[in-house]
Amino acid sequence: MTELTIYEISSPGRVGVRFPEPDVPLSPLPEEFVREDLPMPEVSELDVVRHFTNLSVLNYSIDRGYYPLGSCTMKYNPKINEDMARLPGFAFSHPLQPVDTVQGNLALMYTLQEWLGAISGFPAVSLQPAAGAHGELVGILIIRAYHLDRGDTGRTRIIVPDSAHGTNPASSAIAGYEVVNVKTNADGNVDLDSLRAVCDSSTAGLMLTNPNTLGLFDCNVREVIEIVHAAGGLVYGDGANLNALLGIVRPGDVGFDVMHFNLHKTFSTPHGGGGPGSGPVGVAAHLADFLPDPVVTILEPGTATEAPLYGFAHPAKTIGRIKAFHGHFGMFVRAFTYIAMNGAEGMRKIAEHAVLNANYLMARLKDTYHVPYDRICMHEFVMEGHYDYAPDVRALDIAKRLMDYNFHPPTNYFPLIVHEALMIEPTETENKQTLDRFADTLIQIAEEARTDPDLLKTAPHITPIGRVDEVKAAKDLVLCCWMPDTL
Amino acid sequence: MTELTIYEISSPGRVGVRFPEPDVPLSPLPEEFVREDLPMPEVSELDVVRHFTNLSVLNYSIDRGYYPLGSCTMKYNPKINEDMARLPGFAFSHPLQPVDTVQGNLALMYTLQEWLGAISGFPAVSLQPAAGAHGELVGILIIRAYHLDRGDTGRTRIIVPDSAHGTNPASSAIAGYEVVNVKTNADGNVDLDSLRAVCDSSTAGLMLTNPNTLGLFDCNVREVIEIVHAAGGLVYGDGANLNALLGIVRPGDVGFDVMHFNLHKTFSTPHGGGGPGSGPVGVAAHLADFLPDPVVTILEPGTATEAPLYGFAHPAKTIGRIKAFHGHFGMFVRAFTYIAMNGAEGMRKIAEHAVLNANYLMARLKDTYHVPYDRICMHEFVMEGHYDYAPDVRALDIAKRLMDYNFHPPTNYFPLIVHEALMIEPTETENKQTLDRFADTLIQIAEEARTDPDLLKTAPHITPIGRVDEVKAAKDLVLCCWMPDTL
Amino acid sequence: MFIPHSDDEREAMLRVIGVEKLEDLFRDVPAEFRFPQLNLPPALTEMEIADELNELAYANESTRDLACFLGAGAYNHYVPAAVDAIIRRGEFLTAYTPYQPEVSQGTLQAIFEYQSLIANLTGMDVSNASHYDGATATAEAAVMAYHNFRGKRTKILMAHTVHPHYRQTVRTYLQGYTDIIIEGDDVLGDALDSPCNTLTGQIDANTALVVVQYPDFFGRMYDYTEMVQAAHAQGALVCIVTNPIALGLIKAPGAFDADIVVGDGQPLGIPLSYGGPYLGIFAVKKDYVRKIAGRLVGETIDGQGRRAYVLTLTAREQHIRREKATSNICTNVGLIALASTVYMSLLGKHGLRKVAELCYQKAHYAAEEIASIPGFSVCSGAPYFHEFIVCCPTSVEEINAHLLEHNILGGYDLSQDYPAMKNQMLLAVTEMNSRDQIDALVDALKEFSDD
Amino acid sequence: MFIPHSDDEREAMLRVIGVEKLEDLFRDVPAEFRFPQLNLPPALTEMEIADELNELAYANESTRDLACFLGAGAYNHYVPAAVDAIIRRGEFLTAYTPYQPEVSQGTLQAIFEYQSLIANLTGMDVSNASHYDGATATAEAAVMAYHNFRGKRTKILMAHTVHPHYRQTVRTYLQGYTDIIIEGDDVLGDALDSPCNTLTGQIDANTALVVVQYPDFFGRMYDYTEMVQAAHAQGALVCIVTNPIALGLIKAPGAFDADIVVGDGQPLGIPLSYGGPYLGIFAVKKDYVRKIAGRLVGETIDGQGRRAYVLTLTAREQHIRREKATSNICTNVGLIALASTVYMSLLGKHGLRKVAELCYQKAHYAAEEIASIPGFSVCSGAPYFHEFIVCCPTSVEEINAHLLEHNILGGYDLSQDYPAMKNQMLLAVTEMNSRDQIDALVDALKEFSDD
Ligand SMILES: Cc1ncc(COP(=O)(O)O)c(C=O)c1O
Ligand SMILES: Cc1ncc(COP(=O)(O)O)c(C=O)c1O
Repeated sequence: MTELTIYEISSPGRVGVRFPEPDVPLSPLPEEFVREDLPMPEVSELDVVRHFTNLSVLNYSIDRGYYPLGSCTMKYNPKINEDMARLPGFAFSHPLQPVDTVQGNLALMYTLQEWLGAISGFPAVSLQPAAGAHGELVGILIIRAYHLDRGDTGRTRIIVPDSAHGTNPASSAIAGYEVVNVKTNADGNVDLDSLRAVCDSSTAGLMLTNPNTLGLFDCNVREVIEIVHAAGGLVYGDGANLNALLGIVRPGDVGFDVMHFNLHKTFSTPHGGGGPGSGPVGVAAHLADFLPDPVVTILEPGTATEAPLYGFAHPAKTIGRIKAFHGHFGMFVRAFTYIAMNGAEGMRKIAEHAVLNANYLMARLKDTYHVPYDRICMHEFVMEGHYDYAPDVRALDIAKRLMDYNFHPPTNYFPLIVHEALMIEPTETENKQTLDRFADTLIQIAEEARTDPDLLKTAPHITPIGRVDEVKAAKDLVLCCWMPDTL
Repeated sequence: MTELTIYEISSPGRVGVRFPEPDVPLSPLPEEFVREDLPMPEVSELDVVRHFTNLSVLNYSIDRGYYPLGSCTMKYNPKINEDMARLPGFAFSHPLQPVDTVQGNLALMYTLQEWLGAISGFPAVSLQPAAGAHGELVGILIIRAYHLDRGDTGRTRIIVPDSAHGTNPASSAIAGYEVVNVKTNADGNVDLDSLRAVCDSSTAGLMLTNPNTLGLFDCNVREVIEIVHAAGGLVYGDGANLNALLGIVRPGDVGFDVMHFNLHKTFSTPHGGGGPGSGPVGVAAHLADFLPDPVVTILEPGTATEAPLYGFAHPAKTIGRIKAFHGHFGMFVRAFTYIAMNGAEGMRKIAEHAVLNANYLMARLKDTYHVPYDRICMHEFVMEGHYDYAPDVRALDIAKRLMDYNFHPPTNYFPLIVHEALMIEPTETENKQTLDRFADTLIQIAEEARTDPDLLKTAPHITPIGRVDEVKAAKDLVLCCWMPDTL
Repeated sequence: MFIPHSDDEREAMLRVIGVEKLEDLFRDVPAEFRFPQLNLPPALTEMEIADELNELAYANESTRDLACFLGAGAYNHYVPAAVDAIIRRGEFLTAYTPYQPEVSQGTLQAIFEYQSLIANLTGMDVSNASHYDGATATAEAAVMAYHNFRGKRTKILMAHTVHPHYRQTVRTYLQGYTDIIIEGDDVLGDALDSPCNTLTGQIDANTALVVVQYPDFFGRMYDYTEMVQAAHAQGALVCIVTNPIALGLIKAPGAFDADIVVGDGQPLGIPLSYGGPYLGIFAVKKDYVRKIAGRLVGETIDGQGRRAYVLTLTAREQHIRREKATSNICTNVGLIALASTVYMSLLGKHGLRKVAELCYQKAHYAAEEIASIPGFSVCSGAPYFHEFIVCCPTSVEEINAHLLEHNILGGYDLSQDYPAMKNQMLLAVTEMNSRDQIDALVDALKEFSDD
Repeated sequence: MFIPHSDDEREAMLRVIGVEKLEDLFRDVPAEFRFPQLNLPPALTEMEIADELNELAYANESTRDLACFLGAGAYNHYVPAAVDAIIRRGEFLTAYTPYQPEVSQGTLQAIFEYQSLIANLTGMDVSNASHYDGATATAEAAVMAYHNFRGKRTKILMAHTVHPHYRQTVRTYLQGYTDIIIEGDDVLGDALDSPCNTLTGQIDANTALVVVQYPDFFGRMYDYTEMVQAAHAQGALVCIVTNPIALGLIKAPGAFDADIVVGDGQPLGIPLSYGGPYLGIFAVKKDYVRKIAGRLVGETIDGQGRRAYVLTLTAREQHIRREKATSNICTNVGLIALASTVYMSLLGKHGLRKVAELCYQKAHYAAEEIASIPGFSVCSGAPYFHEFIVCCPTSVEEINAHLLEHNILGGYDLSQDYPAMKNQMLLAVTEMNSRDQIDALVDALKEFSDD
C-alpha cells in the first residue's frame, strides 16, 4: 500500500491546529509584501497524525529490529535521553540568553567537553560541529590554520587512505586541499611505503580512520602518525568508529592531532532517519587556539559552596564561527545522559562487547562468506557478498533478501576496496540470540543462493514496496509533490 | 509472524533498568518472609522496547485508521491531552497531600464538575467512578439510597430495555436489584405499553440509554420518564451516547434523575486498548446528598484578587466511597483540556457533525444493507449484516472482510434485538473522504458476497493472524505464559 | 476544533441525507429542550489551554518539589522512561478493547503477558486483565466469594488492617446484598492487633471470605499460613490484599495458600497522578477461574495454526451474561496494565528485587533514626516492609505543617481512620528517598523532640 | 548499562571466536596505551541521572519562566503537541538515513513532502532534504555559486543585513578558497542602509553570488526584485536568506526571482533548545538541481509499478563523488525536517498565515507602544515583519538587566555586531507574546523614560 501524500489528502477549507485571534489593534501590511497564494495543505489534526503514523510504520528502525549497518553504530538509543532533552529548562531556553540565566546549559556543555576530552585524550574540545562531516571540515580548517599560523604556506595536500569514507576527501576539498590517496596493504593497514612516498613538504595532513572502515585497528598507527608528523603534517582522526576504542585506547595518547566524535553513533543519540547528528572536535594542545568560536569555559571558578560561573571564550586564533549559535545542544543532553550512565567502566564495557559481538559474528560467518582480511576485528567487519557457486548473486541481493527475514541489511559496497562488500556492525546492545538468528539467516541465504538464487534476485518480498527504479527517479526528477501554479 | 513472549526472550542473568546500591546501613529481612524464587523475566531495555514496539504494530488504532465501532465513540484523541496529563505538577502529586498543596488539581476537578453539570443539566456531579459500568453501579446505588432514605423499602426492581448494553442489567444486579426487561417497539423507541405494564410500586427505576443503542433518539422520552416517575421510580441515563447530545439537549432538563458520562468516549480521553476510562455521575438536585464520598467543593470563596480555596466535601447521605482516592485524575486533565478547547459552540458542533456523519453513511448504505429502523439517526446507526442472495454470509464475515480494506469493523451482534447487527458510529472527527471510502468498500463487499462469498468467509487475509479458534482458547485455558515451578 | 468538514462538504452530505440543514437532524429531540445555551467559557486554542494548564499544574506542590514520605496506598517510585515511551504509542493508546483478535494481537499479547507476570509475582495461577484499582478489586473479591457459595455463606470477615478506602469501598459495593454481614474491621480496638489474632476466632461455617492485607495498611507483614488454614478448614475463601512492589523481596501471598490476591498495581510504574488511574490486580487459584471478574486473555491458534491470543471465557461477562454476569465491569484499565507490564519487564527479576530491597532498607534506616529522637518512637509492633508507624509527641497535623515548611511531605495521619491512634503517623520510604532526604526529615522532626 | 550479555553468554562467544578473554581482542592496540583510566565520574542509574538533569535544567531560566522578546535568528513559537508525538515514534527516531528504500518509505515520503512544502513555501522549484542550519546552508550556497561558475567568478557580495553568525560562517567555510573575495558586509557604515542601495552598484561580471536576507537581520522587508534583476543582468546568482514563518504572510522570495533560498527552519515547530538542532533550508531553481548540496528524494516506482520514493541524484554526493562532491554533507537534520513537515501540515494554509499575522500584528503593537515612551524610538527605517530596532536612552545591557528583574528576556544588543548601533536593541514579538506581556515590557521600559 502506498500512502497518499499530504497534498493529496488536503481538502479546501479544512483547518488543523488553530491559533487565537489577535488581542492587539491591527496594522496593515504594506500592499507590496502581501502574499497572494499560499499553496500549503489543508488537513485536520487527525489527518496529520494518521498520515505520519502510517508513514512511520513503513520504516525499519532499531526499535523494531536488528540494524547491523556498518559504520553507523546503530546501538540502542535509551528512552531516557529523549525525556531529558525535552526538560523545559533545556528545550525552551534561547541561545542568546544572558549566560547567568543559562548556567544549567553551560555547566552541561562544559562537562561534556571535559568528558569527551577524558575519553579521547584531547585536552580541548569544541561541541559546535553539527555532524561528522562538519567536524571533519572544522578539523581540516584547523590544520590549515595551524600551518598558516606558522608561516608554512606550501602545504596544499591532504592524504586520505583508499578505505576512507567519502566525507574525508570531500571535506578536504571544501577546505581547499588537493586530495592524495594512499593504499591499504594486504593486512588491511595503511601501506607504509605508499604513505612515505606521498609524504613531503606539501603534506598538510592525513585523515585516518582507526579502526578503519574494514573494522581493523591499524597496528602501525604509531608509525603512520610518525611518518606524517616527520613530514610536517598533522593527523586527523575520523572518530566515526570510536565505539571500538572507548576505554581501550585514547586517540590523543597515540598522537592524533585532531579528531571528531559522532555523538549520533558512539554516544547513543538517535539517528532520526538522517540526523540531526553532532560532531564535536577534540584537538591536541597545540591546536586549542584554533578551535571554532566560541567554546564554553569557566569565567569565575567555583568555591566549596558555589558553582563556578560558566560562559563563552573565544579561542585566540580561531578558524571562526562554523554555524549559528553553539551546536546541537539537544544532542549534548542525550550524550551527557548516556556517558553519565556508563562511567569509565561502562565505556570500556561498551567497546569490549561491541568488539566481542563483531568477532563472534565474523567467526560464525567466515566459513560461509569470504572475509578478505582474516584477523581479529574491532567493532565491525567486512565480508564479501557473493558465492562462487552462484555467480549472478550480488551483495545487493543478499542485502535485500535479509529484509525478508526482518533484518536490516549491512552497509553494502563500502568500503570501496572490498569486492561486493558487506560491512557488518553488530553493536554492543544486541544479544547473542539475535546475533545467532542473524548468522543462521545469512547461512541459510547462502544455501538459498545455491538452491533458488531467484529468491535473492527478486528479494525483498515482504516489504511495503519492492526494489525501486532508481534510473527513473534520476531521469524524471520528480522532487516535489505539488508544484504551485504560480511558478 | 507471531512475537515471542517476554518470558521466551528472557535470558538468565540479563538485566534491564538498574537501580543504585543502598546508601544506608542494611537491616536484615526476617527469614520467614524472604522470597526464594522470583520467576520474572530477565531482559534488556532494548529487548523490552523492541518487544512492545513490535507488539504495538499488530494493533489497529484510531491513529492508524478508521474505527467506526458503534457505542464506543472512537473519535480522534488530541495529542495535547497526553502532554497536559503528564505535566509534572499533575503527574507527580500524591492523592493524600494536604489540600492547600494541590489547589491546581482541585481547581481543575471543581471546574470539570461544573462543566459536566453545564453540559448535562445536572446540578451535582461526582468525578469518582472509574468507567461507565462503575458509574452505573454508583447511579443505581444512589437510586437505592434515595428510596431507602424515604423509607420506601419495597422497590426491588430495575427496568432495562431489551436494547440496553450488558452493563446495565449487570450493574443493577450487583446493586441487589431484580432486572425487568422492557421491549423496544417497531419505531425503535421504548414500547410505552410494555413499560406501563411493568411499572409499579416495586419499580426502583429505569435505565435508559438515549439515544439508544440503535442510535435513535427516543421521541417519547418525556412520556417514558413520566411513566416511571409516576410509579415512584427514578430514571437513570446511560450517558455512553452523550456525544450525540452535546449542546443539543441536556438530559437533566428532560427529567433524567441520574446519568453517567464516559470521558473515554464523549470527551476524547483515549481508550487505551481497554481503559482506563472515567465515568463521572451527574444527579438532579434531589439526589445530590447521595453522591459518593467525597466531592470537590469550595471551602473558602475567592475574592477579586484571590482564587477560592478548594477542598473536599462529604455528601450528607452519601452511598459511601466507591474506590480509593478521587477518581481517574489523569483522565480529568484530558477531558478538561478537550472541553476547554471546544467551548459551548464546539460542543454543539461535535454533536451536529457526529450525527451528520452517521446519517450520511446510513444514507449511502441503506440501499445495499437493510436498516431495520429507517429514520433519522443520531451519532450511530445499526444495519443488518447479511444479504438475501448470499445466505451463508454473516455479519461477522463482513466485519472480518472490512479488515482487508484497512478498516476496523463496526460493533457486531449488538444490540441483541437486531438480526446480524452491524452498529456503525463514524464520529465527528472523520472526514467525508474517509466515510466515502468506507461506504464504497461496504458496497463492494456486498458485491463480493454475490460473486465470491468465500472471500468473506475466509477473511481477513492481510492481518497478522487469521480468525482464531475461540473454542480451543476456552477449552485449553492457557492464561499464563509461564507457570512457576513452585506452584 | 477537531472537525474536518468544510462548508461545501457539509452541504453535499446534507443533500445526500435529504435534509436542508443540520438542525433538521434533531427533530426527534423535544423542541422545548433543543439547543440549550451551555454555560461554558469561550473555546481556547491549543496554545492557550497549554498555558492555562501549565499554570494550574504549577499551582501544585508535587512530589517533584517536596521530599515525599507519604504512602498509605499510593507510592512514589521511579518510572523508567521506556514505560511512557511504549504506552504513548498511538497503536496502544487509541485502540479499543481487543474484541477483534485479528487486529488486536498487540494488546492481547501484552495483556496475556500482564496476566503471566502478575500470576508469577503474586504466586497465583491466574490473573485477570485488570480491575479499576485495589479498592474495587477487593470489593469484587467479596462479590465473587459471595457468589461462589451461591449466597449461602453471608459473612465477610475483613481485617481492620486493610486500607480504610478499600474497606469503605467493599461496604459501598455490598450495600445491595442485604444479607451480607461484614465484620472484623473494628477500628476502635487496638489497631495494632494482628488480624491472625482478631479474625481467626471469628471464622465460621457462614464465612464466605476472609480479607487481610500483606503488607498491611500499616506496612506490617504477618505470616498468614495458619489463618488461611483455619479459614479453609471452615470452607471459607481467603483474599489477600497486597502491594506488588513488596513481592520482589518478600514471600508471595500465594505461598500462604490464598485463594484470591488483589491489590493496587500503582507501584509498578504508574505515576501518582493525584490518585488515578491506577491498576486493580485480581488473581485467583485455578479453581476460581470461571468465577473471576473482568476480562481474560487466553492463548489459542488461528486457522493456519499460528499462535494467537483472544478474549476468552467471555460467557462470565456482562455483554453475554447480562444480569447474571460475575461482575458489571467492562472497560478496565488496559493501558495501565500495559504500563505495569513494561515496568515489570524492564526491571525484571533483578530490578524488582532491587527496588524492594531499597524500599526496605531505606525505610528501616529512617525508622531507626526517627526512633532515636526523644519523644518519637516507631510503634509498628511487627516486621514491616517500607511503611511504619511513628508515635509522635504532638499531632500529626502540626508536624506535617512544619515538615512542609522544610519542603517535606509528611506521613499519613492515622487518627483519621483509627480514632485511638492519636499522634500516630504512617511514614513510607521508597527508592526515591535519598539518605539526605531521610536525614533532613529526621532533622526536621528533631525540632519536636521533647529533649 | 545497556549491554545484554550474561557471563555465560560472553564465555560461549569467546570460545567460538577462539580467544580466552575480552582483553585478547585488543592485541592490535599498542600495549602502552591500552586500557587507559578514563577520568569520568562513577556511573549513575537512570533514576539518578534524571534527578541530576532535572536540577541542571531547573538551574536555567527559560522562556517558560521569562516573557521572551529575544529573537535574532531563533524564535519562540508555539509547537503543537502532535509534532513531538510523531517525531518521538521509534520508527522515525531510530532509523538511519534511508539508503534502503524498501524499508525506509516512511522517512523517504516524509522528506519528499518536506521538499514539497519548502519549495511551495519559498516559491522555489526544488528543496533539498535539509542542511544543518541557516548559517551553514548560506555557506553552502556560496560554495555552490562558486562551483557553478567553475571558479571563474570569485566575488561574493553579502549584505551587512545578513545575520552576523551566518556571515561569519560563510567566511569560515570559504577560507580555503583563497581566490574568493567576500564583500558588501561592512558593518561600520550606516547599518540601516538598504542592501538594494549598498550592493547593487557593486555587482559586476566577477560576481558569483549576491546574498541578502528577507526579512533581514533587523526584521525589515525590502522588495529585492530590481536588485535581483541587476544581478542577473551581470550573470550573477542571488541567494535570499529567509525566515519561513514570515512566508505565511509575506511574498515568497521566489517571487523576487531568487536563484537560491536558504534560511533556518527553526520557527517551523522546532523548540529553541539553546540553539540546536535547528533546520537548514536550501531551495533552488530547477536549473541548479544538479548543483545542490545534500540529499534529494525523488519519486519513482517499484518493480510492480507502485509509487515509491528513493534518494536520487546521489552522484553529486560525497559517498560517490568523494573530493568532487558538491558538498561534504552526509548526515543532515532529518528528524527536524520531519518535525517541520508535521508542523507545516498541522498549521496548513490557514494556520501558517494566522501565525505570521499574529507575529506581525503583535510586533507592530509593541513597536507603537514603545515608540510612544519618551526617550525610546523605533528606528528600523523600513517595513518590518516581527522584529524591530529600538533606539534606547541607555545601554541595552543595562536595560536587559532591568527587564530580567521583571521576568522579561529583553532584545538583542545590536552593538555587539554593529559598533555604530550603540544603545540599539533588536526586539522580536511572536504569537507567544500576549498583550499583557507586551504591556508589561512597555511598563518596564518606561522606567528608563527620559521624561
Ligand atoms: C567513517 C565515517 N566517517 C564520517 C562519516 C560522516 O559522519 P556524518 O554522517 O555524521 O557527517 C561517517 C558517517 O556515515 C562515517 O561512517
Ligand atoms: C451503551 C453503553 N453503556 C455502558 C457502557 C459501559 O461503559 P464502560 O466500558 O466505560 O464501563 C458501554 C461501553 O461500551 C456502552 O456502550
